[in-house]
Amino acid sequence: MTKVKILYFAWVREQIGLTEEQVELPAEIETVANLIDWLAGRSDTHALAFADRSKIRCAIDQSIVAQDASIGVAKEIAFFPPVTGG
Amino acid sequence: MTKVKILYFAWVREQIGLTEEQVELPAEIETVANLIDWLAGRSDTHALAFADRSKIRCAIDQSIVAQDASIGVAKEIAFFPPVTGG
Amino acid sequence: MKYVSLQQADFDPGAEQAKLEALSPGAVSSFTGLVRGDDGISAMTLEHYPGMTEAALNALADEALSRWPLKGVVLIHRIGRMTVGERIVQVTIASDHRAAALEACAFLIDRLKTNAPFWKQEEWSDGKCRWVEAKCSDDAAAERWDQAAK
Amino acid sequence: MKYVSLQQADFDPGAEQAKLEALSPGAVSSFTGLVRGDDGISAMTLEHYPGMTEAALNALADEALSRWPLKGVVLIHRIGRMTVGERIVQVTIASDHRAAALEACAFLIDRLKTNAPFWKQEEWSDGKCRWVEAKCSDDAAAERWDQAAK
Repeated sequence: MTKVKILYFAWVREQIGLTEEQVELPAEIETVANLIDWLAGRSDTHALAFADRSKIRCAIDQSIVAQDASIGVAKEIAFFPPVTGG
Repeated sequence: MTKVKILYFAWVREQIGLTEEQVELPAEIETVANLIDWLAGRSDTHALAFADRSKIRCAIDQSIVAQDASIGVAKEIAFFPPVTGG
Repeated sequence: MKYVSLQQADFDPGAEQAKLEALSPGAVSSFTGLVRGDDGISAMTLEHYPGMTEAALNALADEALSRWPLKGVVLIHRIGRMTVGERIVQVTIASDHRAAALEACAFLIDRLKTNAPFWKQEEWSDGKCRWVEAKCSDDAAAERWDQAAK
Repeated sequence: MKYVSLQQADFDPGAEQAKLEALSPGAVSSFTGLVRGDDGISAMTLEHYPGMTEAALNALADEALSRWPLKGVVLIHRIGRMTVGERIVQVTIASDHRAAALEACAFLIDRLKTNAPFWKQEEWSDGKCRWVEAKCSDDAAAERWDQAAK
């Protein structure tokens, strides 16, 4: 079990109803996709937020990664919609 | 014979030593190239200014034209180097 | 010279221009993005990822400085709530070269849309809110700089 | 909104920016060209073709307005003698569209170099003077807009 801080932004944050949560990751969770599956099972609002994964972006320790990326020794993992700055 | 105002700019003006001159064009002068030949014969400084015709640009009545352009009923013809604004 | 700022407060494009003119460049280019009142929008709120955003803005400014011969780069992005007509983002570039100044300015604006963790929420006068969706055209505009680098 | 000016006096880029921001656009882009002190140059004198220059500047501004969806175009070009560090030319564009603002600004700067009857003479502190020669790269930069129109 590894302790990881999960952050949520924009409508992902609103749907889940949390800005962040501390989780204990089971060892079998290797990729971002595994983590999304696991998080989606935590509550109905998590399930709703992660329903359409094509709209979910992820950053591990503040670097954007694809959903097949390995989590490794991440300390902070963030989920959010595609960015719209500028 | 047609009366035409000839204008000179930048180093063309400096070499000829005139900002403008009024000339009476002989009827056989049809194109800008003919006019350059004729002007080059007016003085040594005219000949010097028009020595390298690849460096001469022309505007007839304030529109840039090529050296094979017909003079037509032009009232104002200007000679100058390639432009360097901006 | 590099100046990157993430801030709630408004900024003054003329003051940034003056700073970069003081570097004695041949060219200063700039871009200012403002909140538009399209479809009756009354305000816009910009959320961001603290820490990552500052790093992303600095990385973009550094990339511009490494790709073009620039004398100065200013990159200011506001966060929080802004009403229609307010400024959101400012890019100002100083270079001795006209093309470098224009290209670096376009590069930063295109990449800001896709490479920095900002999310915009539009707000109407009746209190309705809507998250702005990312546009494919923004990805295309940002990607042309990848092509250009090859 | 179109503002075209050929003038001896200096101008204020910040004031032009403010005028265009007042049109409630989504984007304002700008470019300022300044006299550089390359090779020890101390000043620059801009000669022009009175009458034709004003017409050429207006035609360029009109072309930008017809090619892009713009809310405002400012085009200011100075004439006469300017010392190192002084402003020569200003283009400021307002549009609701980021790409239109950036492209129209680059278009006007590129075309100004090749389509308006200005001639620059550089001056050194020892009194030596030299007419600036036109560059092939300027023609290429201006011509890309002909290609883009096809």
